[in-house]
Amino acid sequence: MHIIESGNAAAATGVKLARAQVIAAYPITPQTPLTEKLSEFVESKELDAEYILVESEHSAMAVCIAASTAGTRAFTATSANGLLYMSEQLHWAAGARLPIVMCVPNRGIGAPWTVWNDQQDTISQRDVGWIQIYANDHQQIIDSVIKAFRLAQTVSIPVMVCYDGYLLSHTYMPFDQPDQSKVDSFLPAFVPAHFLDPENPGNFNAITLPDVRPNSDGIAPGYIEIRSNLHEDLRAALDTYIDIDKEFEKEFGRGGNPLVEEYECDDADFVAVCIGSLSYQLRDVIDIMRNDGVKIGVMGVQMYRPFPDKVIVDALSGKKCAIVFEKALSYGNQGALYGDIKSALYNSDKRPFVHNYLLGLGGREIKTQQLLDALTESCTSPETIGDTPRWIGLKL
Amino acid sequence: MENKTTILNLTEDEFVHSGTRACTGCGLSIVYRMGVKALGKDSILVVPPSCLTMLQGIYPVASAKLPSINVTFASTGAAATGVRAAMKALKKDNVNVVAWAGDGGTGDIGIQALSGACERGEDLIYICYDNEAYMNTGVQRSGTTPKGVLTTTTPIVGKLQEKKDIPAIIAAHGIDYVATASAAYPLDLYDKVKKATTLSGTKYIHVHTPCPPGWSFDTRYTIKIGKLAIKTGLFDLYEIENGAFQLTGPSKRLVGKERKPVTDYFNTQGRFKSLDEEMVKTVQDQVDAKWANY
Amino acid sequence: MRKDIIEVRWHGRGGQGAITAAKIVANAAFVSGYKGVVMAPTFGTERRGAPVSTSLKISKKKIYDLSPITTPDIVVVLDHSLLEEVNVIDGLKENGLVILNGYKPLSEYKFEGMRVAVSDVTTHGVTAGLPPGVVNSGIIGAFAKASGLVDIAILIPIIEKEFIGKKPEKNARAAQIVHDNTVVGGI
Amino acid sequence: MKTREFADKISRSEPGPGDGGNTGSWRVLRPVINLEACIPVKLNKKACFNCWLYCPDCVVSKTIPPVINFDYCKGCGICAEECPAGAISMVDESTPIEEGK
Repeated sequence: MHIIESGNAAAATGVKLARAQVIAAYPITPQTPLTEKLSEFVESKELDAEYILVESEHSAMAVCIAASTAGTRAFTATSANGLLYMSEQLHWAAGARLPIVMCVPNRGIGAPWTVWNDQQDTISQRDVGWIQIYANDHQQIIDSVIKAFRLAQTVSIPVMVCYDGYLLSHTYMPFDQPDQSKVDSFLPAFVPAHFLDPENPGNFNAITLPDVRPNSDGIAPGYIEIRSNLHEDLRAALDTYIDIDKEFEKEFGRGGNPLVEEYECDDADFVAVCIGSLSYQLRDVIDIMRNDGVKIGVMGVQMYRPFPDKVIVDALSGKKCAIVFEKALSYGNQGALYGDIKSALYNSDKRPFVHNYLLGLGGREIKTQQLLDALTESCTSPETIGDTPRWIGLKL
Repeated sequence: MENKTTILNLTEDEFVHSGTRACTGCGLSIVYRMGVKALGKDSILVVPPSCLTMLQGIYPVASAKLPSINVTFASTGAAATGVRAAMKALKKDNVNVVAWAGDGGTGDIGIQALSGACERGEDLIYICYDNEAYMNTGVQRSGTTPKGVLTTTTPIVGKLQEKKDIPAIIAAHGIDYVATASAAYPLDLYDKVKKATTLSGTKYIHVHTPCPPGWSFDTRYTIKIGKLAIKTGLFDLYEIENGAFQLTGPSKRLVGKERKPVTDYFNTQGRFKSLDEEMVKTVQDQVDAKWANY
Repeated sequence: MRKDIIEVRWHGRGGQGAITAAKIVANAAFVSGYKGVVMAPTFGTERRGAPVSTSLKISKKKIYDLSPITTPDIVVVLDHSLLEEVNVIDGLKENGLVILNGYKPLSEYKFEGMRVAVSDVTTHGVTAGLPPGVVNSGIIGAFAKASGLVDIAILIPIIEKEFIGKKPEKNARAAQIVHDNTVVGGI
Repeated sequence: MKTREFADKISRSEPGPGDGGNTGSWRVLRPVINLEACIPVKLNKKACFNCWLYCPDCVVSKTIPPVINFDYCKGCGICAEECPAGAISMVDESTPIEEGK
């Protein structure tokens, strides 16, 4: 059934349909309406979950880590500084291989304070060992949350479902709510191989030595093996997610582009690339430019970690220029996505020029005309790359 | 306390294997051994970084026969909350959820998460073993290091500030059970932990825990020195049940009697050697004033 | 930039329910066949009593641009007093429509080159049995009448559903009364 | 993911003795019980057992006579210090162990 609700409500509804068992959250703009909605679901008994209103984001993730280790499906949500406050815990959750799902309505980071959208929060947490999925509209938010729980427990790696703060979290648009019974068959109950169990005691996350150590079954891995496993399994999660998405599409009729979403890219000479709702806003610009005879398309990167490098290289090899728009950067270097894309393209013998634009930080409005101007410039002189990254919309 | 446990009827069941990495003469080892005896099999431990992390063993060997989760330093109270939430969600009502942290993990970096858990009234037992400094990292001062104590970060004149009164801070949350105990009185500790397993809500037990290397004394004196802390009236054993304070056991028996001078305690440990007469007198006066109110 | 999108900007005060009104219209538009509907409140911290605005974009096709409205086709003003505080017609397209909660006759409101619709939503709300000051359900009636985008018959059940537990019938009645008493003129 | 496979991907320890190795090698001094002075031995009934109670490393048995597990005894001397009968003495580790004592 279609409803018109906010992006945060879409996320909360996804969590409800996924039957999260333990939820912990601490309020932060623009995440708050999501946690409020979950409170409503729990108090009205629409969702049978333990809901812990913790005293910090660090504790929110602690609750999830412990609850997940104890064998329950755990969820939390945060934004911006809240995400950074739990950064230590993010590494922990990934290293402990816990299938926690977290929603992050993206927001800029202080100082100075901003409550508005950019993506510096999650992009800065790209190296914590979590899977990062970005949704571009409300339908993708609710679907991604459900798929995220399935993916997380399939590969035993936590998943962040990210979506632009305000632009998606607080806007209202129609989306379809999947049937509970269908979700139940798509997402089986979480039954971990090991959990905190008095009948089968074990000590989780104990100190691990630099080297391997003998145990009763042979040899127990050292830290480096455990971490290498995490990395390998993250890489394998790309294919796992494709399979999960296929299954989701079969059941619910939506999906098919889980890693990157391409628009008008097939015959394009130029491809704009970005993460999040901006990739949708760019579609209108692409239409205008196509009307003027420019062969251009746009690619939205939906899974950012693990990085879908093969898909991206396939999509961009042979193009004249890829133009990467970003609402976050690796300070002192360049846009994070830009760096990743260039690195992925290094081995391609048909690699395009790659440009980088930074824009929209702290919620600065992104005007269609600005995107049009930037793309026009890049398409006119794709070989000019010396001055990237370029900033859009700086006024002083 | 009713039905006090004695050495003779104390269970022989051990939940800790021999051969741990704990230091020779470790006070925590005694506290841990007694605590888990009292908790019994159906318990889940939540442990932040501390000497206990080492004591519980390096992967893949666990020294205790209880399920345990190691968590980040600041998150103990919240992680225990998460275990309890999971137990509720899974309808496993008979499990003791037990957070077990050092004094720094409790009163310094961990106080926010612990305070949150107390305020929410989470059904868990929180045991703080107080060895009065960061011992696992090599004896740095903590909030609970007493005034005047030499540590590696207060190496010459000693700590300038008073010991933070963690049990009082926790009691101020209005939780139903706060108790202090000592490694030197394992049966008293056992009974308090046992009692905590029978109560609902948040239970907090603060255990004074001598540390031979950190306090600079010979390993054989762990119990002696622990007892001296009580007998001098420096560290008091008490319970606060539903807001009602009462001294217990050895501390209760001290009321109205002459206590040993604090110097008897100070003289046993290298960590007090920078104390001058004036400081000792100040401490003695503080202890006397405190006891005048008991 | 897309020509197929109807842009509606709602002006109200924090706490007045402009978002709810826009959401109800969004629902009605969706039910009426507009598959592209995006409603976006002012991004930031809403404070009670302060002027706020909400964007509503309506199209037959999916809408991709989530940026705030700068050149609306329609502006809806929930509070007459905002006229002195906010330039409500800022960016309003030529021949645009201003829908106004006002107690004065239509001829008193002059917006050069714009169409104007006026109804005394505050008074009609009281007539419908609502406490004074509840105007967000009523103004929807004026919107239906003046814009012609959504039918009042489609709106009524959606209003009743949105206001469950908050006087649904009276809110629906207010919308109907306002609808029947909206005067459209201007230009 | 299979159970075994998953187990290799996380740090989860299973209970067992001697994580710290045979910690008996840490000893500088060795506790020796003088059975003639040991209270439960003298009384030939369950009594005292302070050595068992206070041992940090669970290496003393609650038996008559108490038996010390020298594989793991770290030689702290707490048992000697807390024995009310003074029946335990700490001797240099290099002293040969007398059979039957």
